[in-house]
Amino acid sequence: MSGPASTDPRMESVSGSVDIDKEATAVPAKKAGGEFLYFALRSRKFLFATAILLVLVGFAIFGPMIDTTDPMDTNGVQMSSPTMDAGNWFGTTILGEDVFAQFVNGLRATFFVGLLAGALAAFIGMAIGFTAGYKGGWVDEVLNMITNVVLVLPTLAVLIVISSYLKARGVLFEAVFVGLFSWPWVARAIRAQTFTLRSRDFIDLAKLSGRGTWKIIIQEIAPNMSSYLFMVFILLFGGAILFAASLDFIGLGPTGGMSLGLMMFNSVTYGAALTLGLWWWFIPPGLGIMAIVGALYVMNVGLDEIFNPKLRDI
Amino acid sequence: MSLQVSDLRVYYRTLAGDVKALDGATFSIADKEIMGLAGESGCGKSTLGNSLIRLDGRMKYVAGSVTLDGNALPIWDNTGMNEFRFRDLSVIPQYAMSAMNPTRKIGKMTGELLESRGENFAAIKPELLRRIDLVGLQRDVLNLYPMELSGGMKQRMVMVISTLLDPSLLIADEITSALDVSTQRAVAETLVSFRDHGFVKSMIVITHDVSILYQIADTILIMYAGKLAEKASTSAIINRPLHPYTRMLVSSLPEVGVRYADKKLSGIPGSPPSLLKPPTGCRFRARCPLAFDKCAEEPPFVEVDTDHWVACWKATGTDA
Amino acid sequence: MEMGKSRVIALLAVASIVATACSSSSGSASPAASTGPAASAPVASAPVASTAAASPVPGASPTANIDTTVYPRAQTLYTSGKQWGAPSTWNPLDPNAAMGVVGLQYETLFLYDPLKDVYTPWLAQSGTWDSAKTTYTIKVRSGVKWSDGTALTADDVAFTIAMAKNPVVGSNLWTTGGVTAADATDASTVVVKFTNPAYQEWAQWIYQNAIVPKAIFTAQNTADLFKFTNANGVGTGPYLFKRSSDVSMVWVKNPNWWATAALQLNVQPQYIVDIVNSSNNVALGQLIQGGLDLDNNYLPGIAQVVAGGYGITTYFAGAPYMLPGNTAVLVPNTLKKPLDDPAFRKALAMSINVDDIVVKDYGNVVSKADPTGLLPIFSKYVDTAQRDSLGVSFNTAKAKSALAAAGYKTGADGFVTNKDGSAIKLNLEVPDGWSDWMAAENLIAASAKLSGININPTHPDFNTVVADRNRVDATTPPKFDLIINNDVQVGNTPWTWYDYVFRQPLQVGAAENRNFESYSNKDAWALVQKLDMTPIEDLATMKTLSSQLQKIQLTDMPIIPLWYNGAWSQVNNSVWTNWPSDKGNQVIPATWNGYWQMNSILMLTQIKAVAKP
Amino acid sequence: MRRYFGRKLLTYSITFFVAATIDWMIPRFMPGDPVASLVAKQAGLSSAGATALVQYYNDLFGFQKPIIVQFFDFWAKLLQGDLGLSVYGHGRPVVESIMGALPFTLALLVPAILLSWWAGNSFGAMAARRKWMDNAVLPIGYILTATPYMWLGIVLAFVLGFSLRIFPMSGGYGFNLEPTLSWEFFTDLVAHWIMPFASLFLVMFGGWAIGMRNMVIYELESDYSRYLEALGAPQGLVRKYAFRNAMLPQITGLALQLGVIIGGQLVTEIVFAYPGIGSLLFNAIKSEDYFLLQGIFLFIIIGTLVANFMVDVAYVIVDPRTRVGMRGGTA
Repeated sequence: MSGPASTDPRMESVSGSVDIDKEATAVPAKKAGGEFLYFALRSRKFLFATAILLVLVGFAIFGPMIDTTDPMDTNGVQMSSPTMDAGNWFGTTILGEDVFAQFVNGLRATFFVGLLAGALAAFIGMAIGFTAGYKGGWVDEVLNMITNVVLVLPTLAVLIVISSYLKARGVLFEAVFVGLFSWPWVARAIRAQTFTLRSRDFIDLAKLSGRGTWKIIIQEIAPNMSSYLFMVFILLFGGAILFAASLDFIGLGPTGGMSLGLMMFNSVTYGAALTLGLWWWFIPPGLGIMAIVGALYVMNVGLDEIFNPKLRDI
Repeated sequence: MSLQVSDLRVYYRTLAGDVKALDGATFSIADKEIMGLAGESGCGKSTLGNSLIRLDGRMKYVAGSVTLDGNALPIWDNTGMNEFRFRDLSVIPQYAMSAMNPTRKIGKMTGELLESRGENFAAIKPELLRRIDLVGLQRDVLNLYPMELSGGMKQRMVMVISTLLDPSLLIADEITSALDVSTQRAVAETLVSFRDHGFVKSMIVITHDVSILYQIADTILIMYAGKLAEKASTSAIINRPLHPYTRMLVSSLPEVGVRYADKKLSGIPGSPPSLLKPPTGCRFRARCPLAFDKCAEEPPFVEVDTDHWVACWKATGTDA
Repeated sequence: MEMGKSRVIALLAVASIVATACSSSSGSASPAASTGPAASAPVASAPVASTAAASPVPGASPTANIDTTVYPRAQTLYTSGKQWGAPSTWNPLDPNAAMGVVGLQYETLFLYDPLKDVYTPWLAQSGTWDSAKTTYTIKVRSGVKWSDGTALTADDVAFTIAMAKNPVVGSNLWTTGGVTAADATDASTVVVKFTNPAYQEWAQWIYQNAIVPKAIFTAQNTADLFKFTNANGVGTGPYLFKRSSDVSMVWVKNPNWWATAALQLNVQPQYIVDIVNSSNNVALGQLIQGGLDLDNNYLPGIAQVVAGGYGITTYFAGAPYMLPGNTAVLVPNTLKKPLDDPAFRKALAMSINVDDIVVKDYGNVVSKADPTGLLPIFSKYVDTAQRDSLGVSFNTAKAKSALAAAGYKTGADGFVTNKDGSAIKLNLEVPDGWSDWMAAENLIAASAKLSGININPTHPDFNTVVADRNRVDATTPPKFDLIINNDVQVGNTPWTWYDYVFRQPLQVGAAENRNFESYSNKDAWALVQKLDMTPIEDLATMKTLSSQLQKIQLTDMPIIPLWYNGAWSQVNNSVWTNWPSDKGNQVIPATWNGYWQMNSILMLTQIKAVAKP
Repeated sequence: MRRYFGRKLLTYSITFFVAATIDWMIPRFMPGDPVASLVAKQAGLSSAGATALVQYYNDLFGFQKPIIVQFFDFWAKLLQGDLGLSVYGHGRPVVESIMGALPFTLALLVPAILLSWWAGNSFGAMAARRKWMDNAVLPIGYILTATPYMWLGIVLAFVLGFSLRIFPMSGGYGFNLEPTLSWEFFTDLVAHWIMPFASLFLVMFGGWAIGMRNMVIYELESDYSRYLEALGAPQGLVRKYAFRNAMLPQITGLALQLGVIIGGQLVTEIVFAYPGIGSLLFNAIKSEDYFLLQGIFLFIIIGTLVANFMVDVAYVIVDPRTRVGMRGGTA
């Protein structure tokens, strides 16, 4: 098992949304941000996804404040189905743990992992992608090699080795780890994009003006694909969450701490939730992940349509 | 009279609303005429060019008529237009570099295209090869993939393909913009030679590079903010421009080759108005040094001299 | 339309499995297309829905049955719990031998009933000490045949005892055990000579160790003994090896089992299918849906299941549901401050609310341990008066005062500090994923906190726990502060328990499995050895010695007994009934190694098939 | 061409070396000592018995040899296809365990990948063509592709297995059967195979469908499509080109997704206790059988590399541009 890749092959293809044809939409010269907002507020997909995410983020932030029970606390009634009474909205596990408390705390961890891992992967992917694409030559060769190696490296094996040096694996560790293994496809894609930009005359101009590689990358190339980069991050975010969930489910999740993946793992492998019919234990975490990741993907399409006039549906 | 366009209005639908990119164009092109179509980015020249051949997804036909050699073109009807395309009017697109399917050999693709139009490829092939020679390409380009050709070669290939069925009208959209100066020349001359060989009857050459039009255009049509500003013979436009915008455009003409994309119009302060909600009256008013109260009314596009049309109160006289 | 295509591929795929599965399956699986029975079975419900409809008549000769490819549900017993990972060896001398190798296939001289403390002659007709108690004479039962048809002789027994000399076997019979000779004096008599016999361990040996056929094992009696996996071996027991795969193993009834004639014992199941453990979920699913008759895993929430009307029962109808199987103890590292101080250890013992663990963590499927730590079966060795006076129980107040009295002052954070004022923070380690213990350690920490003892519950990987637990050498203290351990199983003698607690000298390295707390007490160890050297009939001496050892244990508190882990066992009554229970047949319903010969084998003769064929 | 594959092979061999070395470290760089853990799991051993067992295992696994020697032994054995002995299997050859599990894994994985890829692409292409289908495929696709593999499995097992009892909830085939070439065994296999296959298939299907749909839309927007339309080419031709080109990134996608797919395979097998590599891995992790883990990972590594290579080859076959690149044409 290796890092997650984009579910959206477009992100691999060079077409992307770099070429916005100005002629087509002679929108009055607004600021990019303003324009973004302008269309964002008119994209049903984007708004829908954002709404869902906001709700879940709300749960993750305020949930633990509302329900302060320790998700591992076994003091509750065992295997009680959901009721209206406070602290039992989602029922309890086989050990009497509060499923709601586990869910909201799990959401936190899940978002945390997604964000951190996504950001880390995006960063590495960009660094490598830009350098490879811009420098080309042997630098490109080497970086390409590294990318391919990481792409097929058995992530689990590495995880087991690394975790063996740690007394316990935390959520932070998981996030960093997932991030470290999710970037290869990004690097590839960005390399390709950079390739196409590298030859444009405004880059030559920048070169002539004697600016340094990184200055050019940051000031000229990156802005030209800012929208694309943002979408890449969104996809990484979702991918990381799914990846982390799988790790949890194989039993390599954080030791201690709670996550949606762990909830599923516990409910099935330890709690026998299926055969005891404790659906309220394993349904919420899966739905949660599905909602988050689904929303992220839909948001990605929305953004695509926002950034790329060719796709704006009327 | 090869092409007649009257009061053509084509808007862009965007989430923001309709962009009135082409807001009432009336002009005509004679047989053998090569008409240059010039203006700043976003003035609607490409919209005009495209609308004649194919309205893409976000273009909306609003009003006006187009007749080519006497037949009215149903430009609002994508499928209805098909029978005219390629045979009667054709295009060399802005994106000629990427106009050919990257995963098909050029010959195969051309063949499939022709067959799909009910032409007999075998019958046409000799002529195809002759024209390939003419534009100075190797005959075996037909066995190559587009990526194996240089930019200039691709462009010439596209020119050959587009004109293969001897269309009456050819629309060449910004075909020189991506090229270096010397190639621009070559391409321009090729266009003329196409007309002289009778591959095409008449031509619309869309560019923001007026200088290139010197060499090839018989007449020049200047557009501004979705409206026609002035149309006249090339010499007239250069030597006796009437519209203040044309004057500035011409006066600020740089030496051949440099493109407006690179440098702002030095002479003209300000930028074109939004075509979402264009101002009433003359759309150039805001930037016009000669603007006066009359300009609050929209100036008509009238023939002030033989084959010299202009839309400006100053030129037509306030009493008109 | 893609479904059509998928079906094709599905079939291809499946076909490939069949091919490999067949080729890989060991044992006497015959490719002969089976006749009738299961053809009618609904696909979906296998193995749930029984194919009993047309099953071979009972007593049909095994040769007839060997060819079946479907085990008739009504005649098949499905078990699970012993086997972690695919069965890998059927060598009865290997402690990792597959489920039932010792008990179902190979047998011991005696059976031992831990519930009644009775030895039953099995392969032995009798076993007697001479008056001097230095010579033990075994009369081998006549009429016992190996499954290859040859007779069991005294030679086999003598040879098996002699094999204990092989270091690989890992027995101390010929060293501290005191055996000096073991000879077959005639076809049915073996005379074993001793000097300073360890009676207790010998008594253990005669029911724990399987007799193996000399003819086959002579060649194997080398340093590579364990490399001999002995699949489809030759035994005397009621079952024969049929086949094994990565996920299950099948025993088929031995029609010529000696006990049928000799003792009128008849094992009921024609087949025993033992399923390799996977997740609790799968196990419980199979049990509830009737795919599993006897499960020997710890299944959380089993109390609710028993109440849930699934037809699942346990040994006791109510709490504690299970017979006690071993004692879970809190092991302090007595080489570290402050755990080197008996007073502190006592206070620690007082600070732990075990009842809380029993109820909240285990839902009453376990019970609180006796302060002596001895399993209920050894209750006769408990000096109750002494226990009640010396033994401690959960009492926060007493714990606090005890700490104060011992000179442990409470620091600013409310936790007691070392006498030198340094902070106390004890790491309690249990293996990650052992959920019931992880819950337990949290409860322990919580209740110790009330008494001002700072315990930090952690759960690293199992390997780390073992690494922290084991001594590198006799002097350097091991890394851990506190661990939970439950290594001592049900057996015939309290000696095992005291050997576990007081073992001297301290073992080191990977082989360490006694006295994890590193508690050194010469007197105690002397008593333990004395107990080992006490004949099992001499109950009085055994009691006195135990009492003395209990005194030391209760005063010095080298380890802290917590609760009795159950001999986990839950059964489904839909196919087989008359399972062991406190009301009925009182044997431990367990399939683990070592339990079959503790009378569990009798369970197979007692259960009744529901569907009369 | 040779240069291209030469480079690929180089990458793969480097990867293999790195991965295999990391893999080799697993059992040896664990905290503590696998043998100790193994003995620790043997409750009720006499102390003499424990000592003997330790001795035996140490000889068996060769932990006493110097580390570097162990490393070379590892490679020597590996090249002979020997993946060592399973600690938890008490010296059972790892290869044996893997070979027992492999057919089950392949029987799930191969059909699931191929069918979902095929079905996903066809549906995605259709969706890009018809609005009403798009409205159906898009949301379904996104829901499916956002679903964690194990969760879909859990839900299927709960509904179809536990509640409705249509399919068996776990295992590869009924324990009441012996693997023989008989009809009932065969049908039983299928019954056990359906649900895990379905959960793999569905999730992947969603991904491919979405991907294809988006790709086709992009291709239909692309310059060459616009040019064809400007020259009045019928929709048939335009689509033909668009689909063909849209397929290419889907092939690369296959390679990039492989890691995720394998992950999905593992968790799915765990949910259904399907006796494939995944369950084997899970048990190996639970029981800290690092030699088995090592073997399984080596297997996954090799599998991934082979699959990647096959994708490379496939890509060269379908995308002329790569061939041109190899011909050294002006790119």
